Amino acid sequence: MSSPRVTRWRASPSTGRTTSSTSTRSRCSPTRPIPTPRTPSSTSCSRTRRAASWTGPVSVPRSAGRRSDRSTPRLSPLVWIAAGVALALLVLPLAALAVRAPWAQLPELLGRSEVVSALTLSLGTALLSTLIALALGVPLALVLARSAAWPVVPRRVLRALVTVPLVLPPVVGGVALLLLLGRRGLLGGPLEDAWGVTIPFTTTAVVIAQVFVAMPFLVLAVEGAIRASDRRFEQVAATLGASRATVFRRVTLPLVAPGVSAGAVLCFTRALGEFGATVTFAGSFPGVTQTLPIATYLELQRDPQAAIALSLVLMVVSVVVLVALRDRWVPGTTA
Amino acid sequence: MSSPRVTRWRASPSTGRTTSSTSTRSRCSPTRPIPTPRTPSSTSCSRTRRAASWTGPVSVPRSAGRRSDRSTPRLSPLVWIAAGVALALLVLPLAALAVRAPWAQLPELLGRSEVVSALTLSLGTALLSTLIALALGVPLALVLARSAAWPVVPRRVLRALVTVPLVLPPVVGGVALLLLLGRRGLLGGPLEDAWGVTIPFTTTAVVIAQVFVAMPFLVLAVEGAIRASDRRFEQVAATLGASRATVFRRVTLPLVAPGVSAGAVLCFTRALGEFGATVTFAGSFPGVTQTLPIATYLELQRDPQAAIALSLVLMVVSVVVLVALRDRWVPGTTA
Amino acid sequence: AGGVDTVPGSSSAGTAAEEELTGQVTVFAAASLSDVFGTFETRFEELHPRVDVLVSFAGSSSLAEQIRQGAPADVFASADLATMASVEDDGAVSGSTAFTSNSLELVVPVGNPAGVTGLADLARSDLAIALCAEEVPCGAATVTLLDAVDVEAAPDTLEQDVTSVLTKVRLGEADAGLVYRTDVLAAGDAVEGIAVDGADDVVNVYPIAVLADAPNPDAADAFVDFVLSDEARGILDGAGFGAP
Amino acid sequence: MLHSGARRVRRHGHVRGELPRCHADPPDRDVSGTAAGPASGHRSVARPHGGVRRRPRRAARPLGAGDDGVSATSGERRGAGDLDVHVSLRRGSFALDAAFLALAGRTLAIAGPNGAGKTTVLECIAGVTVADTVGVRVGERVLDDVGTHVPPEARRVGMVFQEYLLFPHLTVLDNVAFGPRSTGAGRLEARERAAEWLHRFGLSGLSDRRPHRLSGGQRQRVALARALVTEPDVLLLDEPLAALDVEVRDDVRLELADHLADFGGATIVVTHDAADIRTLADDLVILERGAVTHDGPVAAVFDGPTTAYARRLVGRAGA
Amino acid sequence: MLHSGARRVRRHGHVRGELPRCHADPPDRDVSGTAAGPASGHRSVARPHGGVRRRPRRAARPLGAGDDGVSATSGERRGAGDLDVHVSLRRGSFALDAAFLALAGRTLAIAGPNGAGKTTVLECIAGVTVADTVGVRVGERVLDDVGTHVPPEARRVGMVFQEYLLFPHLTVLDNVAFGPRSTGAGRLEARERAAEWLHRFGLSGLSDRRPHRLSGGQRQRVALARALVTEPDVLLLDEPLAALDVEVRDDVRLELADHLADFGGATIVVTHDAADIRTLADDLVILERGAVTHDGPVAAVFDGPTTAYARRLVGRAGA
Ligand SMILES: Nc1ncnc2c1ncn2[C@@H]1O[C@H](COP(=O)(O)OP(=O)(O)OP(=O)(O)O)[C@@H](O)[C@H]1O
Ligand SMILES: Nc1ncnc2c1ncn2[C@@H]1O[C@H](COP(=O)(O)OP(=O)(O)OP(=O)(O)O)[C@@H](O)[C@H]1O
Ligand code: MOO
Ligand SMILES: [Mg+2]
Ligand SMILES: [Mg+2]
Repeated sequence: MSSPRVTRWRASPSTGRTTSSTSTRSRCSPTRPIPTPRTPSSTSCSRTRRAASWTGPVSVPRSAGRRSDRSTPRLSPLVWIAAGVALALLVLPLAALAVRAPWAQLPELLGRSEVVSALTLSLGTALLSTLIALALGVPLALVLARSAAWPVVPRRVLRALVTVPLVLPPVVGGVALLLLLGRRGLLGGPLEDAWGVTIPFTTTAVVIAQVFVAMPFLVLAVEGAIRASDRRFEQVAATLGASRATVFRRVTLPLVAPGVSAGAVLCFTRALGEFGATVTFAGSFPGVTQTLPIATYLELQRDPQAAIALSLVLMVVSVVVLVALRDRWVPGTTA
Repeated sequence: MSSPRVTRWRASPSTGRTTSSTSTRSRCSPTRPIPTPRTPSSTSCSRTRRAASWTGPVSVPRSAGRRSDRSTPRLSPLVWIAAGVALALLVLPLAALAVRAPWAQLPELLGRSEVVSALTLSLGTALLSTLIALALGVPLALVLARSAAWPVVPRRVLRALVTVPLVLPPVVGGVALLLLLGRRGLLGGPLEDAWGVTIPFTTTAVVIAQVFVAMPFLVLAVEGAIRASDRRFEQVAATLGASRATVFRRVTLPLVAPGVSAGAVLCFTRALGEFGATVTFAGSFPGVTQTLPIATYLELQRDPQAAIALSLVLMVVSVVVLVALRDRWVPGTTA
Repeated sequence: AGGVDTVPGSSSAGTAAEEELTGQVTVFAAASLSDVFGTFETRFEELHPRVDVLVSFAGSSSLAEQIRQGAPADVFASADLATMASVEDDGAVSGSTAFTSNSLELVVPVGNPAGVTGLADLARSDLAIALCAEEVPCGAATVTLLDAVDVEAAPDTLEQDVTSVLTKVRLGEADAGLVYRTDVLAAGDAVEGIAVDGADDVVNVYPIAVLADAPNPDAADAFVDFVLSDEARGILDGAGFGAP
Repeated sequence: MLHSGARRVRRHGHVRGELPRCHADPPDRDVSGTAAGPASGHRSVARPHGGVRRRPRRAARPLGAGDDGVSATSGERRGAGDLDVHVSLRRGSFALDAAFLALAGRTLAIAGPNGAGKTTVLECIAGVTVADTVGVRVGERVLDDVGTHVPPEARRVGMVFQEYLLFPHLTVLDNVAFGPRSTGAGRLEARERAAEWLHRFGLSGLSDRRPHRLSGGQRQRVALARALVTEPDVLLLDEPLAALDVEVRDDVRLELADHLADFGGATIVVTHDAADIRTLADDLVILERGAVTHDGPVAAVFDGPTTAYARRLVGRAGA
Repeated sequence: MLHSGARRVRRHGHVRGELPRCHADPPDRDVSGTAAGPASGHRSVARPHGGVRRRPRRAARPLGAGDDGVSATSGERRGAGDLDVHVSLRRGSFALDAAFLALAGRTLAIAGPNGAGKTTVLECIAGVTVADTVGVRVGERVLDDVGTHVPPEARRVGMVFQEYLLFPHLTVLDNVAFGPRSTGAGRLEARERAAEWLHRFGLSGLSDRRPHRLSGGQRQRVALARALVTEPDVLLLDEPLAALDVEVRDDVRLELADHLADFGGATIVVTHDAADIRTLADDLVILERGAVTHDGPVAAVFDGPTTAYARRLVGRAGA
């Protein structure tokens, strides 16, 4: 029923050619006279004529669908330049390291049982620490992000306190952990007296040290993401009958997934590279507390080339883990 | 003109008392008979009557305005518990440190010129590093966040590469910087040959080391925030005639301000606490390259108590800086 | 600082008792000892198959702090007397034994590009000089040595440990540095060592001790005995360590 | 719309009409405060429409904490689902002070100028805006009072927000299934119920889309479906049809009217559209600058509008 | 709306009306392709309305890259501001293929069912959706063609988005001042111009608010003001009045019509409301399932609607 109308209009250029200014119909019709036929001006109202004057968009190619969906990235050249410099600063040193690294030594190194056990320990503890940091840190981030209703001073001080472990030289952080959880520590003493539990120099201590050092990264990243997110979706979820836990799990978290993902990556990598606090609080017992960074540090005293090779192993492993895990953590937001 | 109508309805309970089921008017009117006058049921349609049955909400107290504006925080107890544990884990070790610290020694320590110069150097370089990281890292984050159109492999590898400096043991990071920018480094060699410029052992080297180590934190945090933000606002800005730079400055950045702020805090604190890469790449010379973490580490070997006091100084200074700066960076988002 | 027993083999450990040694010995050793103590561990476990030696390497002061905080260690081997003394002051150790020593040597990059010949070159301001910081053991030794030969050094950096100094020299960033002889030996061809006069007069002594709260005192005693034995002496000599 | 709109309503008038609706359920409520039959069941049978998709709604969901289940003595149920609201708060220079009653089984329209406080009132009822000076009750159940605040998730008050607020990370189907899932339904059942509502609103083909890939009108219908599928005790619709095209608008309006006829709880519809009011609502509250300036049956307002706004609304400004 | 709506339009008809508008500017365009006067100036004088706030729009802004400034030989300006659109793209199962012409100085309404592609077309014209198969021209200026894509900020095409998309971090005043600021105005001048538009839409009191503290209708008016203040060459309005209350809607519609009468460029209004079409538009395109099913002067559609949708739109469904 619609085609006749379209056809009628398609045929209308001829009626549009009238020069009479009194014709209301042609006045209000979008068709107008064509002065010079070959000029690609827009004065023709005929769809066919117009389509001919456009070189391209006549039919709908199947492949165009996907391309048309997204809009241009449109980043200014300045942004690209700055990003390039930043990337060079981060990547070139690694390239230099890779150029000078004793690649031939790698197979031998990777065959050593201490290296393998250190690598396993590092990956295991870093993953565990990240999971713990997620379980504890995301709620903390939530509380901090939603602290807008609190008085100003406690709110700011609380936020600043969370960042303090970032500032401490890691070795001092390790000392602080010893002072708290060591056998003579504020909590560690009573803990040992009551249950005979000692924490330092165990794999548990490695995890605690890593959580202490790495969790603030996660908390701050997630807090930033939560503060930037729209709270109204949570209200909607509540009106739909979702409990607080459901709202958190199915609305809050997915909405800040990119932030949580970024925070988890920060946390994981920081835990993987952690050295000072671990060696101070947990010691460096092969297989128990000697993580790969500690092994690297010790190797640096003995055989710097081997140490560089070990760092490369750490690098490659972390890149592989990140590339493999990342897009799985955030199914929707990364394409 | 509206008051008569209201008054009319206010007076309506009496007309509503009819029990005739055939009265269309009362059928459709929200007024209904009141069975037992003192029962606080909702059957009365009279505003005055209803107001009386409610204990509270009769008048509008001036002070209620501010309170009514916000909705309940509504965090589940589980969240509070987890957040509490997280906070305890982060803050208690610091408390233990503070308890055991030789507070009496502090004034003497703060009087020492090396300490003062180390503190000044630390703050200055960390701030400078943060500014540089902002200038370079935010564009990099933007490029990474907008890389959705790229092929999958380079995109993921690029992202992972940015995180690698986080994984490297800082000392190895320092070695990598030496291999690149040292006198015999890939770039440093030509640099010295051409212009006689050497970077190691200078304050510049301190800043470079800090940027190298701390910028990835900023990049990842900001990238997460940008990916979580709504791109349509940028499109609107463009239709309003804003250039790319303007869109970036006045729309993109403010919208991800919480993320940028979180990233800057991460970056600043990480730079402030940086030790391994700095000492390896820049060395440690009082007043030039010896930052407070390095001074603390050295003091730890001689006088652990004094070292703890120095860490406390670092902590307090960073808390003060953060509390003072933070809300200024992000004027709108933190109340 | 506490009294140091310089007589080797003073511990009383009967051969009969050694047969029954079991369990785990936890040894805290200075990071600069990691090479030799690695060998010690292997050898000791060969001698006492039912004993498991665990060695934790870290900076001496870090280990000392761990011990002060009640770390469940049996043996502590420090890189200098002062650190051991701080542990003794705390009551965690009653009496230690010096088991070896180390002395300083000039180190220069391969080919000695700056033409360094002796300690006097450390005063040249046109050179990049890396030294240990005064706060750490090797730095204390450096200060003593330079005072002894009356050289006013012009360092560009004061490093937190020997390894850092060595790294800078190895990569050619520093034209010269002062490190332990053992480190020069361990670095092999990567650097060149230049022996200096008077270095042997300024030695850094390494003490070892069984901790007062040692969970496995018998095995700990046996390990210390091993460290003080002639076999261990040979291993230490091979790594460049000097007599106690 | 316009003269055409008038036609449409008249057409609807033939089909379901306003007057029949007002007269249609005489036996309950009005006989006396104590002699009404089982409220919703009785009433919905009496309604002329909704026969096709009617469901035993109330039987599945007990009404309130105080009176669960349909008691044998039907007199007990009087006013059980009525919504009694008193909102009185300040937001900067804007002061809101409104009280009204929305009867169970009936639809109350709220109209009024922009910024009059309509959305604010709904948000208070839904519990997402909190103030000490808000009183909300459903039957005997106090949702808000001084010192009392039932959180939104425990209110069984459904709301369609003016800006839709579809969850951007969920598909259309999962958006609609969110409510049932949250209130205990299994994944399969929730999806089934969601699919049914999507079908009713002509959205079946869009189930797997994310909201950002929908048109404005499609979004609004999803928001409507999402609120309706939860089968709440009270239904709040904030301009639920504003983005719909003329055809769909009529269809959705009918669908909605049909559903509301079945619905035993109180419904509030905020709208600027007189056609919506006539088709959907029984009663009308006009809110102006935070105050109720009109409250009564729809017919009364259309018969004799008293304020300038009301006259504008019913179209007598020029008359 | 409804019968009331019809009254309202008739009232408007008295004031500015559709017919007078169509007849009102005979001298330009139609005389011949080469003999029109300086397009906008001439036309706006001829329009019955907008005398109060008229501004020398075109003089301040040269039209296109090809023909800047008002040339002495007025014949050069023929069709200079006309918007020529050909959109043809695919989004999953949805295929859009539409072409039409929006004349400078006139307002084209686009109506059509939900999901017909109205918003998509506008986004293509604004340049925020990109496809190789989109062609857009304003006069001689090619904005989109194969291999050509002028970025949105260089198009001078203003758009009111269906979801408003007010900048959440800026106050109402700064939201509206954003455009002028971005196109070179000083802070003071930009704010002044913004304040003027806020005043026109009755929003003066809200200047310092952030958008989240506005009601839905207030937001929509701010979005409208934000787009209008930039004085673009082409104006795209996506359901710009949907959230407005009856009173404000009439006022804003008048204000808008007033402005559009002055406006020398092409305007496209997407709306579901026949009253909007009659009051604001000269021409009407009906888009259904991605295709243009009707294109012509408004009066023609109302005289003889051809598709089911068009009949529904003009209210003859029941007739
Ligand atoms: N957070 C806030 N702070 C201060 N004032 C607010 C806030 N939110 C809303 N307001 C004001 O409260 C008044 C009521 O807003 P509300 O959204 O309830 O209006 P409404 O009746 O729904 O209007 P509309 O028809 O435009 O949707 C408005 O004048 C608005 O500007
Ligand atoms: N990103 C996308 N991917 C796939 N389909 C899309 C996408 N965005 C929109 N669509 C579909 O394209 C069609 C046109 O959408 P558009 O928003 O242009 O409709 P509209 O005419 O503006 O409708 P409304 O009146 O509801 O606003 C719709 O069917 C919609 O579902
Ligand atoms: O214990 Mo150290 O590593 O020689 O300072
Ligand atoms: Mg509203
Ligand atoms: Mg649309």
